[in-house]
Amino acid sequence: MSDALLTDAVVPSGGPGVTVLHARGIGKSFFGVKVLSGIDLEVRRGEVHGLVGENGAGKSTLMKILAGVHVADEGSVEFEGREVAYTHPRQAMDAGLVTVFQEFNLLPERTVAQNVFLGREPRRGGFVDRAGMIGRTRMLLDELGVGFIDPAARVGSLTVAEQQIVEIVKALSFDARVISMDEPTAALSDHEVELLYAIVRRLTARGVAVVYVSHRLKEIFELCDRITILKDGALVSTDATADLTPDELVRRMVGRPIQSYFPEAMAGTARGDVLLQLTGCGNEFVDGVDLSLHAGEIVGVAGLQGSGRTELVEGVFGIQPFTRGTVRVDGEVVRFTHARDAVRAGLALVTEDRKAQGLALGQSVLDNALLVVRSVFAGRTRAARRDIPGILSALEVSSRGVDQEVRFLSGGNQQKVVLAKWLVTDPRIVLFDEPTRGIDVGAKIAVYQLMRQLAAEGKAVLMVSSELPEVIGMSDRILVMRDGEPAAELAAGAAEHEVLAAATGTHASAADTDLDPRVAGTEEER
Amino acid sequence: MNALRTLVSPRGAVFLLLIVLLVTVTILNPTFAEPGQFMRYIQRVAPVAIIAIGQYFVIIAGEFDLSQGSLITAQVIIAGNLVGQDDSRTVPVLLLMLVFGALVGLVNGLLTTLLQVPSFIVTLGMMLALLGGVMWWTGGAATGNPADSFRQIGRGGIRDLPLIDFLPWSVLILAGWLALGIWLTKRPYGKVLIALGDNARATRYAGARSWWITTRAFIISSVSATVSGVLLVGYAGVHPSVGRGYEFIAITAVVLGGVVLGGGRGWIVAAVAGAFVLEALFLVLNISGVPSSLRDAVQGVIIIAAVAYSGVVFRARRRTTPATASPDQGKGPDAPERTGAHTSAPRPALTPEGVAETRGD
Amino acid sequence: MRRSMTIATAAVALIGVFALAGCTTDPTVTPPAPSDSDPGPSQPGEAPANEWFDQALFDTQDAQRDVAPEGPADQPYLQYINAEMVDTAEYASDGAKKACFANASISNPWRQTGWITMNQQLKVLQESGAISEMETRDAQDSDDTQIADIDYFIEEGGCDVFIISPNSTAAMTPAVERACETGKPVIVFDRGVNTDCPVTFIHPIGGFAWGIDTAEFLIERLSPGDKVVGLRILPGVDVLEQRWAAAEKLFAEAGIDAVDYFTGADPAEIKSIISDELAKGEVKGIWMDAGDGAVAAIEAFEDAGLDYPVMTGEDEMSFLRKWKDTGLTGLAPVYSNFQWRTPLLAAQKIFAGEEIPKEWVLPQSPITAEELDAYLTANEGMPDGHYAKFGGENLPGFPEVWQQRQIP
Amino acid sequence: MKRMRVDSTVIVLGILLLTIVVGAILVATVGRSFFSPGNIRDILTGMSVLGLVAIGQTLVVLGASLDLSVTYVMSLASLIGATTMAGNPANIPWAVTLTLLVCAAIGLANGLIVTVLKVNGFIATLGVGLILQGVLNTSFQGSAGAVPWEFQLIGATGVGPVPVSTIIMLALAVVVWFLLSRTRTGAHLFAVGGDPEVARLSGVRTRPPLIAAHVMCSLFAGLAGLLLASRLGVGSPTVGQQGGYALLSIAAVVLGGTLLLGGRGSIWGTIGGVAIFAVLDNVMSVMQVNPFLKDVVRGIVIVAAVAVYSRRAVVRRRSRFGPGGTRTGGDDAARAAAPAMAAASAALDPAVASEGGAR
Repeated sequence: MSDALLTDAVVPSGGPGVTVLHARGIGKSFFGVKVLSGIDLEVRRGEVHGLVGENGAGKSTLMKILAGVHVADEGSVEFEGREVAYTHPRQAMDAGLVTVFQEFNLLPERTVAQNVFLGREPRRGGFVDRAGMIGRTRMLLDELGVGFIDPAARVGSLTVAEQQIVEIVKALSFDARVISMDEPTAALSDHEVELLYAIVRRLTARGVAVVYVSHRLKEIFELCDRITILKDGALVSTDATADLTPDELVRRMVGRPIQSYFPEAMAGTARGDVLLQLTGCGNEFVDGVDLSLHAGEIVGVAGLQGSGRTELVEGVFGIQPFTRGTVRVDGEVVRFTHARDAVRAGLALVTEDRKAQGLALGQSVLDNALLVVRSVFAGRTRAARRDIPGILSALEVSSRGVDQEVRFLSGGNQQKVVLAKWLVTDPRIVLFDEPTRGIDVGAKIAVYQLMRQLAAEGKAVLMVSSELPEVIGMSDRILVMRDGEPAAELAAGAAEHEVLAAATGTHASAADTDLDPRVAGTEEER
Repeated sequence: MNALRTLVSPRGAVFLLLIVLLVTVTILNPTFAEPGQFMRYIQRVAPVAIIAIGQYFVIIAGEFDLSQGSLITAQVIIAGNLVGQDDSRTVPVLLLMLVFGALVGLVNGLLTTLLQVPSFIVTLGMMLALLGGVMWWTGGAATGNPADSFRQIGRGGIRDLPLIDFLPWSVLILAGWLALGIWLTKRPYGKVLIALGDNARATRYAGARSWWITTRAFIISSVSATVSGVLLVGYAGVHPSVGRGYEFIAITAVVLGGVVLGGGRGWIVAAVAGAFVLEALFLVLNISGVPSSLRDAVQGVIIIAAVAYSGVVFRARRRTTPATASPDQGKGPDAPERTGAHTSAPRPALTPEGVAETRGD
Repeated sequence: MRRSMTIATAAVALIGVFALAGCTTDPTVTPPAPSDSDPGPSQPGEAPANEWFDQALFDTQDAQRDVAPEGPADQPYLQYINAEMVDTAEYASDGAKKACFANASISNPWRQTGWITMNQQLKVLQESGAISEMETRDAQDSDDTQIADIDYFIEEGGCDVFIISPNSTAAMTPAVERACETGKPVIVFDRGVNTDCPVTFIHPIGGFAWGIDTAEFLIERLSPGDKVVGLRILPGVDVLEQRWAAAEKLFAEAGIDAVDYFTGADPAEIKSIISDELAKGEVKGIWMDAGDGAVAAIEAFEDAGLDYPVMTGEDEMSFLRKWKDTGLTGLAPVYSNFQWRTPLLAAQKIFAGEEIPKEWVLPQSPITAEELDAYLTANEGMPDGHYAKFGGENLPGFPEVWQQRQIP
Repeated sequence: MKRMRVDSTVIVLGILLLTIVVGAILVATVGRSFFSPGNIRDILTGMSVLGLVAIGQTLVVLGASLDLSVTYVMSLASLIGATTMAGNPANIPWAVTLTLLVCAAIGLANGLIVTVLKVNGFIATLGVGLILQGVLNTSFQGSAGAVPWEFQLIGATGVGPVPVSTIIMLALAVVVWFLLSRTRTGAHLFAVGGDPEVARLSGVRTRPPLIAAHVMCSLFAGLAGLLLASRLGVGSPTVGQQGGYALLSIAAVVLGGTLLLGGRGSIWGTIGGVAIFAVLDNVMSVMQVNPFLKDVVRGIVIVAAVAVYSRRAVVRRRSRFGPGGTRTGGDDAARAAAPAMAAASAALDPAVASEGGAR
């Protein structure tokens, strides 16, 4: 690994536009399920190559293969002309192919410099050259134009954007020729996104290739030179950004007409009275939330990553209680300060991160399914235990018996167990946070059917989702959040770009279909 | 076949070890097999087994309770001082001791959950403060052994029964306490407690009041220590060194029982078996004439070997099992085959080594 | 392949632990092969030649047992045996003096009783103007702390006299020598040190005498081949080790089958040990190097439904009372608790310039069955942890202070 | 831009100062001066043995493990040292080397059992401790060996009020602090203790740092044992147990701000924790507090001190609208970053700035 600093002089061999990374016919399957098949990806020097696709399209698996976290079952990868097959992330990094994952690989308790050089601390006279390390890190930071970050600061004290920059600097310290970024702007505010653009442009100007994975179409069009589209683990197309319009991109991403994918509202679903009423609710994460949720209704909550959607449902549920505004259930004012109060009032929350917030992996399917009842309605455990098998088979959970540990189930089945856990309490208001993230299509359909059934039974459903087709396909009404505040409320069947426009703050008239990112000014920030 | 396979699995290893040790003791000293003698052995294990039950609840919640030993010493001296020779005061003092035990557990629990001080440190502080406090209050020695009626609990029993000529009360109390413990692990509280040890956040999001659940585990642990103290007053009498170091014995017993430090995994019956193993080991070493100075060394080796065995085997088994995950990976939206949750028809093909994972409720 | 490699490294680690531990044993993990377990004449204890056995000291203490102590009969704490007096004229000076006491600990009932008595003695001397005050530092059973305590007294204490109850003999020697160098009188009591620089060393006759009294008592009432179980609280303390060394020798000579166990003074452990021994075979006699847990040993016999053994305990009230209730043939050896009064009185004598013994050997006579009742009535109402020969009957606060056990 | 970060080491030193102030006042009421040479010496002597053990324990706790065998390692070290020296000053170098070699081997055994056999540190070192206890009881009857006068000097003398042993302890603390911050193994120990997965992904081998930590821990316990031998003049099979150094050293380490879960901690925090205990004991001894009450006070102080900063350990999500909110410009880090970021992006790429329209 050359220690030479990243200066303009160092332009890797071959002029701009030469292929630096070429993956051919990549295939991968987990537990016998084909997750990727026949993927070709060709990345050129100095290019920003967009990689888009719905949730579960296989984007992150492809990136993990390039990063050396997983090994491809089929196909080959050529990096700078040599065929490579990395089995450990460090091999890829040393070779110059570095990935910045969504959840950062950083140690909060250590300084920026210590994180950047973790595992390969530079030495002088046998000891870690601390001054040299800090100096090198400062130089890299200055290279990127982010000199305001202090290399000796504790990473835990930095903002999310700054932490991301540290990951990028770490990549640069490997003298990376290809840097792939997974959802880099997820939790960034506007000016932080601006800075990321500038950094990416500076990288490409130096000949570094950037693989850019994002849901935010606006960014894809503003930054990327070429865009590869994946769908259901297969390659759809690779085109220059100029030859592609947002609508065409969305159509290719989603592929099939939206309606057929999402079940229709069941017969007899009537919109009843208001079950949940939020007026002016807010806390340190969200502000000014007004929402009324009617029985038999599915309200979708859309918005970019980090726009406060999770904080909204956690506010309703009492995990991050609201400090302002009033919450009414069945018309009566309530104050939830603990999840227990919400569950008692008939609410349920299917959380975003199944493994961290939803399941006790070491316990059996039955114990997980009964967790809420045992925690809040201990008396009804015996009755619930009788209902569980019925609920599980209704959701078609397939496991080696009720006693099998949840750790051994597939993602889809685990999510079904979480659903069962809440259904057995017969909730009246069900909140979903990214209910179908990372689960197989079969399980997705089961979730959608369940939502329709709940609505049919006169229950109220609030669904947070980053998948625009899902939000549009399932919601009777769509609340769009931006930067912690409600940005707009759209009727059912709204077009994707309308939702996108509200989510990103770029106001596009309904008629104007092609959203030209370069022209559209941004609404004056309040 | 299935039972043998469980025996070999880490959860069952402790029973295998117990059987081996008991057989050895019987070989070394045939009289051990007499019912009366075996009852005495259980009587001796009862105090350690009962605090192991208490420690089990704390450890599956992912915590430690180092204050059990000092609490036993304190309760023993309290009993000696407050009961004295007056039989009528036996019951009131017993109640007072149980209340005091519950109070100590409550303080341990609240300091751990609300002040968020690691339980290792909270119970270490409690260990020092409790012992110091009682010794200061009583000047180091109790006025004397309490009245016989009090000591009967730990010493006496039902004599000349047909088969087993002597059934000590402490065996009944242990059986009762274990039954209570098993019942509790099946109750919602027990299930939520072990879920809390496995994933504290998921349990909080499910609406459980985590601080109250963990605090109750500490109360169970301290009350168990109190019951154990009552038995020790009967069995051994009142002395400031009664109970010294029992918390480490309890933790060792629970870990020998396959319970994982850090919480979320472990079976109460195996934890109690761990206590029986330690006492059986003490017996074997005593009877086989191993020089007393060497006993600790052998005990150390066996503890490490037993825990290492379950650690290595458990890890190896966990790596292979995901590959044989359930067969529901339906490709397209075709209806995945219906395996009723109840009729978990075993799939020989898919679970080659099929170590039965049934939880021995 | 990986797993077998893990197992191999683990094996190496375990062997490494044993090899380095240099222990002579090969602790077979599987239970030891069942050697014949009938209680044949197993060899006494572990190391054949007991390091602690000192023939010369054994003989002197054996002789001292029969010497009539000089000094006032009703004040055993002032009596001495075969004393070689030393002149303390150089220290003579009047006025109340400040005493500094470095105590090993008060962590067992014997020391707690003595500590209460010492404080009552202090009150008497304060009223009589001999001692102004006594500053005490408690080492809580730690040699290192006691050395720091003594050094603190030397620098900060402003002491006129040092009173030291050493935590252990060899470790305290350097510190005591530093105290002597201050020129102030140094009084050592209870456990000795390997230096004769202190003005006086106050102690009862000693461990060997205890061993002889108890062993002879048992040997007279048992026959060769009878089994005696020796219960010892902890290894390494010279006072206790000498008791067992003497007894072990006499038992061997008399053909008594004696085996010893370390109990950590935990009654539960004692009861388990005795129950195991009773399960193995008949136990005729119980020998103890300290009275802690004596009652538990007796109760083991009761629980097993066997008749009581011949037993030697200590003059702790719990043993005396149990001995009285059960009527077993027993003896209560005594390690004169009243010695806790002597150091302060010796200090008074030193400042008065009176002669005091260089090695102040206090009388040490066991309580026999005949004297049992007398001592029981004298110590009526005392807690179980109290010691009969505490010698504080004529001190102020008797008996309440000892009954309530108010530890200053 | 750097906010004044009040990390736990600063708080520990704050608590220490508080203890000293309160101690000085209490000691004055008894008519003694807290800062007299004899008193300072007593405090510093009290720090040296526990300090050495606590330094070693800090390394192990940093790696999210524990060492309960230190008490027995200390006793064994004092015996091996004293018996090998056998009163002859010429033997000192060899005695010290042999002792430290044996201790390092014990540490290696601890490390291998924890990392290879995957046995939890608590149980592994508890077991090894029992093994050592067996060795001690078998091989040694009572105190043994003799420490020549030259070696006793280390324990007995001092430079003014500061004992030589404390100087050695503090010097070794500097060495360990240096090793911890300036060697790769040190950096990797923090990483393995903090998040083994992140460490592994960055190519760090997760076993060696923890094994090294266990070896160092036993080495330092050995040094403490030798220091005790020097002070006692003889080796003793119970010197470690007398001080209860295993649990006390863990308490001192946690009191010093090191997280029991690993990943964060500092040698100087631990030295602060050890100092707090030493001052506490000294004040209580000077005031002749009943020894049983001493334990009560120690227990309460341990829990209270750790409670002071344990609540801050939890990493919070970035707030937007509250006092520290990014949107309300409250979050000083974000606020401080905003202009710099805007300026940086403008400076970097003039084309973008103009195009992006008024911000």
